[in-house]
Amino acid sequence: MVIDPTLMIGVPLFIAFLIPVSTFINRKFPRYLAGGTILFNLILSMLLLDAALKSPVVSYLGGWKPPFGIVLYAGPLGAMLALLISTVSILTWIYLPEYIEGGDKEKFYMLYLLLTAGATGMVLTGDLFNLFVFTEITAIASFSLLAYSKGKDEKEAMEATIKYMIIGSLSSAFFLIGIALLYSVTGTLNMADLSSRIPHADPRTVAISMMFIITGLGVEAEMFPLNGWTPDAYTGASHPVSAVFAGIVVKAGFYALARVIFSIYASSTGLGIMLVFGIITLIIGESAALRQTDLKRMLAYSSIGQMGLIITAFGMGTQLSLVGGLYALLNHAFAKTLLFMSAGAFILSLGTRNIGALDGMGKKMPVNSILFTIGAFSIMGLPFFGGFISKIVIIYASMDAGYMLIAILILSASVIELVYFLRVVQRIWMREPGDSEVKKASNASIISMMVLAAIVIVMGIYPQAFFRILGPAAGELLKAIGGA
Amino acid sequence: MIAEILVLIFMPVFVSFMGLLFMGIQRKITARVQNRIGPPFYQQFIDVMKLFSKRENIGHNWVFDIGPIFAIVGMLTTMLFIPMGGFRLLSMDGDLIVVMYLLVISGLGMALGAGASGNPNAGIGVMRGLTLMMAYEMPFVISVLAVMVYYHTTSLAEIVGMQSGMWALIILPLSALVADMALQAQFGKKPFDQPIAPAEVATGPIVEYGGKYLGMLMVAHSIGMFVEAGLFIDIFLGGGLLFHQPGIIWQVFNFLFWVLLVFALYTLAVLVNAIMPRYRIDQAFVFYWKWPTIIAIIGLAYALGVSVW
Amino acid sequence: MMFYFASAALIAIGIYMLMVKKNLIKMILGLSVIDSGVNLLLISIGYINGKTAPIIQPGVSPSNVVDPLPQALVLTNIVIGVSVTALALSVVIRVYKHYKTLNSSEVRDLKW
Amino acid sequence: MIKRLVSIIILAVVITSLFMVLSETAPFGDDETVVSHRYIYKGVDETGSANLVTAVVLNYRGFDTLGEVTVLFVAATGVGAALYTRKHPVRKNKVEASLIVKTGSKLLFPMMLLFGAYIFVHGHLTPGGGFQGGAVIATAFVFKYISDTRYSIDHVGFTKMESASGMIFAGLGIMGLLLGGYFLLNILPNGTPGELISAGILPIIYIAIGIKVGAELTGIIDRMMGVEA
Amino acid sequence: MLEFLNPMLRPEWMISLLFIGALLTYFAGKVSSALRTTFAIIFSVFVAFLVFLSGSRDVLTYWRPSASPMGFRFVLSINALSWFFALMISMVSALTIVYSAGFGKNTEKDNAFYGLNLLLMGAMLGVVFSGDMLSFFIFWEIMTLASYLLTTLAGKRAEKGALNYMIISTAGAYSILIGMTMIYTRFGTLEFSGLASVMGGADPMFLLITLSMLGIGFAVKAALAPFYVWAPPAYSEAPDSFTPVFSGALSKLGPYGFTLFMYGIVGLPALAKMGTFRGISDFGYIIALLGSITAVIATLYAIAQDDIKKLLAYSSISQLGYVMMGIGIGTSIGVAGGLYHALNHAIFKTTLFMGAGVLIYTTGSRKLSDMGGLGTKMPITFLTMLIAIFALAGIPMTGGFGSKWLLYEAAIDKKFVLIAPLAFIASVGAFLYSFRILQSAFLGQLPERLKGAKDPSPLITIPMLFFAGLLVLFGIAPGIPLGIIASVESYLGIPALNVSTYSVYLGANFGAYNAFTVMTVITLALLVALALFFIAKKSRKVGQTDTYMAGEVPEHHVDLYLHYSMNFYRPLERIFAPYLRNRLERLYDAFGSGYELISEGIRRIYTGDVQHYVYYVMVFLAVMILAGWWWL
Repeated sequence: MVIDPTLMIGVPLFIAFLIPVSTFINRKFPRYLAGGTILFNLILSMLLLDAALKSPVVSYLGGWKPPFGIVLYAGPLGAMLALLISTVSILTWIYLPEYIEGGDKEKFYMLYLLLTAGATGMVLTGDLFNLFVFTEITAIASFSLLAYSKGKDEKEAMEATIKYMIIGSLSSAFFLIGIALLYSVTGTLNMADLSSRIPHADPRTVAISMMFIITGLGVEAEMFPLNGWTPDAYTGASHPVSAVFAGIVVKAGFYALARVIFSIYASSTGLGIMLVFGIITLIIGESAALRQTDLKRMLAYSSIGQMGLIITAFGMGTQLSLVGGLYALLNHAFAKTLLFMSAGAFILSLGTRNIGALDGMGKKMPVNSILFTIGAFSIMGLPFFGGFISKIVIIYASMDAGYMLIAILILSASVIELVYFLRVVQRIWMREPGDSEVKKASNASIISMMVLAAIVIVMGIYPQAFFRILGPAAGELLKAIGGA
Repeated sequence: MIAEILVLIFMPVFVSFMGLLFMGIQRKITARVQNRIGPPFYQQFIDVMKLFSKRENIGHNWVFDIGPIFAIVGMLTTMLFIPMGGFRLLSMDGDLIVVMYLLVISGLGMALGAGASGNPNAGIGVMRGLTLMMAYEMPFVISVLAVMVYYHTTSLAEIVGMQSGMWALIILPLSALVADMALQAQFGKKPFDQPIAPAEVATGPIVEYGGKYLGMLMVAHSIGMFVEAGLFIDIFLGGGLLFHQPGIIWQVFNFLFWVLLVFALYTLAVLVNAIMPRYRIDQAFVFYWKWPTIIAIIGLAYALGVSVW
Repeated sequence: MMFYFASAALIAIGIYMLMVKKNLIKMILGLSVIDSGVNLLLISIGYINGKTAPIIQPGVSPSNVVDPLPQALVLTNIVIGVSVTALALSVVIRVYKHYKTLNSSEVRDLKW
Repeated sequence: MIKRLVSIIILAVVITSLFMVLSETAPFGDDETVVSHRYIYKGVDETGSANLVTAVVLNYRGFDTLGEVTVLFVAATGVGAALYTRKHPVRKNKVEASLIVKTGSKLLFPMMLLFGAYIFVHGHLTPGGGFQGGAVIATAFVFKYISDTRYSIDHVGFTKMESASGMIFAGLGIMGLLLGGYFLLNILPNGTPGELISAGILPIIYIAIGIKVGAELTGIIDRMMGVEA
Repeated sequence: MLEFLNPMLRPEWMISLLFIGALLTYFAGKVSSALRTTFAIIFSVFVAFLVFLSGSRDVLTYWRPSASPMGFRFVLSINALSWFFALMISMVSALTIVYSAGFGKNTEKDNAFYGLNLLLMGAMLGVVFSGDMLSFFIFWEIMTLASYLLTTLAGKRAEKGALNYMIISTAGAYSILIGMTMIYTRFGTLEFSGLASVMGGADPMFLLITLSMLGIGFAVKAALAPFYVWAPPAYSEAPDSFTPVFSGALSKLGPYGFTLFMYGIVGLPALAKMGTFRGISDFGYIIALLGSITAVIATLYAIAQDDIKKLLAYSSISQLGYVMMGIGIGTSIGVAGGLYHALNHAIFKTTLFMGAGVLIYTTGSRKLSDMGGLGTKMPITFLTMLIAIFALAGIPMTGGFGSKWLLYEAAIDKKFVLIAPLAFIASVGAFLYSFRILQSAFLGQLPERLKGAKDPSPLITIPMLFFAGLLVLFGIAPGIPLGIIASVESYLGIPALNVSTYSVYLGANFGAYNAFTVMTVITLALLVALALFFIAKKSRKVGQTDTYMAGEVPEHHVDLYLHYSMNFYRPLERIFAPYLRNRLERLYDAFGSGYELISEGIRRIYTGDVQHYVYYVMVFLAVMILAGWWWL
């Protein structure tokens, strides 16, 4: 069967439409359908990555050559991110059943499948308006998943959803204005075609449209002033949903932003904005996390901080910084998902999100605590874990590009990060546990967490495997900007 | 070579003999100052003989026995490394810093023994002794440093050699003054005899010692007197080298002059001891770390400024 | 020219509603106003003076037909607008059920 | 008060910049761009559908519309998930519709359904298409809701229709891939433009979309009606 | 005859052996505790033996990772300097593992303990053997992580100490990273050998910045003046059997870093270009000054401590101050003194902490005032700690004196009139607080509950005796260690010290110190004293409570007030109290809580009201558009 990126989106949509009917046949059917499709996606993305490493796989929708039809462009970067998305999605799928209570499960699985499909679409598409449509699919799917929580924490979920929706749809409106401006000046919607026409277009319109699009996509990529919704969304969502948020939605949103700035506008002002606001996001994210008492909110701020780090790394615009940024992106996706999952397991058995209740969990839930510690150590950037390699590469890149102040800020931010993570880890391992009995996490969730932990450790010990993919991936992004 | 070894063997005997003699004379002088007759000058010999011939000596444990042994070992070794008058004994193999650290051994021995005796008075005495040691080391080190910096050498023999023309006392008077103040505490004379204050801590560390232990400590103390005074003389008073002609006779004369200087220094300290009351230990500490240190620093600065090269 | 002005005004009104009005439903209405403004903007970009709708009937020649692409985009955007507003309103129903108020400054349990 | 002033100032900045950029660079109604040039001149014979917008919506940029349908589908499911209540929502509409409305709805309901069907069947010929047709059908059902207080749609049937039409659209796409090598390729012959059976799979897709949109919008309205605040 | 070991003498062999050993020990622990302990001992002693055998032959191994973005290769090298430090580290950690095996309590934590110990040993060897800066930094981070995890094993009491340690040492490690990247971006190469030739040419300002950045990282590890805040709580709260390695071996990597970068890579001439003061580089002088100031401050703190581990912690900070003083003074005597003192400190500090561990194990409490009179009951521990304290105080009978003597010679030769007195006062202070341990723990009255105290199992006493023996050996023949140090100095490009087995000849106008004559004189004097002792009658042993109490007879065993060790140096404390009010700790805490306030403010940005978020978005857009408008 030919390896075609469109399959990765077409088949999940087809199955998604099938799911509502399937519940009438058998209660359990939606779960296995969704799981099966994501597995299919995973395998396909692996094949796609191999193919993409040799030469980018392009498929024209409806048979029309660009710029007339929509084109799906699976370069090394796109394929790698598709693989990342399907891996995180399949692992969260395994982790899922224990944490969604009430409601009709088939709707959850449908939304979950569509979220994955939407994110994969965002990552693979080569057409600007198509990118907008897929951003919308992912956004609305994440709205509904966020609103899905039932039971006692429905109140927070609903509040988080309404906030996220208002900011999200405002940002999509700006994104569309940007596209309209671009269309009015260049006349096409295909990304490659756009990047060739923009230099001849009127610079002022291009600049204004870039500002609109950056605002639109910046909300999705958690840049500083635009990430008001993030802490509430992560705290309000149920545990697997916040894991998927950190792992997939934000990553795809950021990729869209990077793709727009790097391959369409190829503008140094865009990079400058990313650099400046990346650093601000990093500092604000880490500092805000320092004073949190709610575990998930702390992880939310930490993910804002980490996204800030990734944005800064991309903002520097050299090949080395991009490789560092991508490595940080991979590491953050896996480690943060692991952290949210293990935090979910803690909160489920403890019943409260308060960090104070975590005392002495090392003895009561040893496996889960070990996994949480691995995730925390990797985010902090301690040796033997992925974060360490990405930190070194980013610091080398920033010093190479002459941004010494940025390097110092990144390092001080990671020291702050070390403080609040170690406070929690030490509370887990070094304190005496209370006497209340604790429900053990189910085997399925432990397996998925272990796989994530294994990936993170492999990223720390054997980084060459990942560098082999990241090198060409960073090269692909830089092609348009003519970077180093 | 044989002469050297003979000198090495007899020197300790001679020094301890003279030490006991001087202590006896000093007791006579203090008595006279306090308008009383005082014991005969050979009293010390009688005491030592009595102590060594005691039939039964009280001891606690093996650490208690090590105390006096270490005291004597420390004093003997230190003595051999100090050039005495003409005789340069072993000072070629160990310089001033070695001597200052060897001095510590006897103090350590006494402290160990006192500690092992289990008597709280001894413990307090040791604490006072050590605090006092830290007190007087500060000015003493700075003044000695001035000399070392001035002559740019740390070897005692060379310092003595370089002073043949002019005594360091004349070149660096301030440092000599401070060193003499420190000497007062090294001898353990009032106003700095807190460690063995009879009234407060019942003669401090040596409260449990009797019989042969006390005898050995007295011998060690007498050698110690010679060592500390000798050190001062070698550094500041040209090592007692009055006559520079070669020949054994002149060497003997020099040595006698050196012994005379020791006696003079010791008398000075005893005279001060006779009239001064005793400081509290923290007063002593503050005393040593205030004025003597400042004077020593001025002396050091002077030495630095005027140093030969 | 007048249409650009109209779409800019619509977007301005929408954003103004969002920034000033406290009530959540009014905010969602503001969002749909912005959406319609954007749609108008898209259409007016595609409009060519003096040309008719892009339906090729026997009487209409391809030369005087308006650019169909923005209209396709608008079609998609309208549906997105509808679905987002529908979902937002249903969430607002649930928010009202819990908070008994729709004032955005009261609906802030998750803060700091 | 300051808040209003500040927001007006911000707005002024944003909108005037937007307006000045637009009026400067894109003079109203200049001639068409390269891409749309091809749609206009070669659109009809390439896709076979007279309505160029439908050609663009379904054929050239069919993928967008597939995404589009998914968005609506997700929204319907989302509303269902958000407003989910254990027991089936029973309607407590107190206001009794007047006689005119009742009889009017009995008469007009089938007409509106027919009109909706007409719109999405002729999607590729006359203006309008799947989405507009579906909306008309939804209004028909709303009309029914208003008139008859106890009426509620048959959920199982609607979900089946929805899924069936969705699967047709996606299925066509996949078949296009299997047979012609490109996703959503127009496998059937274009036929003569203007005819009812023309423009290959476009009418089929539009019919599927029409049914799907009609069912979903009605579903959303039904769930919203069912829930009391 | 050990040729079959030759292939194993390569650095990567030793480090990987230890890392694998760590894993094996951890999992073996799950099976049986005996297996785990034997594994730990075998691995550590074997590698220590390998390190000993490897000698200072220059061995270099290269390894280029396949697809690394920065295109460099990892280098591991054994040279004279790294061999000297590796010897020290492996000896201390191997014997400490043997020592901790002696305690034999088997809890889940022990598996982690032994595993992490081996990992730490491997990481330390890695740091010392690394030939290029990146592997240096990676091993440095692994070492920090392993030591942090080991500190956390001590349970709740170590929580604050471990957190502070991790934060400050990671900050230090990051400043090293910045220093290294500056060098990498300027010179393009990471390998020490390549850098050594190029670094000399760099302009002084660049050198100053890089060296100070690296210096901060090393100063943190060496607990130099402003950065020692983490050391006392970390050393004292860490598990008892880990502290010997923590302060004995781990702290030596600070001085290693300084020596490597100041003399190994930058080299004396380049250092001199940065301005000289009386013949040595300014940079070196500042470090020497800092070292001596740290020595004095830490000594004054140590005198006032009642908790034995805190006292020893402060004492190791002051001794490290000495080492840094030596290394700071760039002359051949100074560096030799510094390195020799590092070796001595590694040995006697490890013995002291081991002894402290035994004391805590037997008496069950860390307070010096709770112990007493154990000298007779635990002779071996008493003897080894006595010798270690002799070395600490620098008494000529042990090796400790040699290094102190060299330091003074160096200071006086260069006429540093500020450093020499400070050093001397610190050494006298050292004697004071070390005697405090002897007095309160071993001498004085034996409390009732400690009647049963006796010497611990041989597994514990053998390492202590080995170290004590080593100290006495160095006392007699300082030539052995100084010989190695001379070869290190010639490797570093500093004029080497000419050393004979028993004495060091420093040059014309220097003093001399012939250890052989000193020792012979001491033994002769000992014979004379013993003879004098045995002439008189034998002494009758009497119980300790039977003491002169000014006539008052003590009732039945009232040991509360008889054992004088509570507030041992009360007068001194009263004098120094106003100056020692932990100003530095309060400064760090103030900085910490200050930042907490800022982050409290930042947290408030997320007010929770949707309208505010819309505002933020609109303001961002407006600012961007204005920027966009002007920019183009």
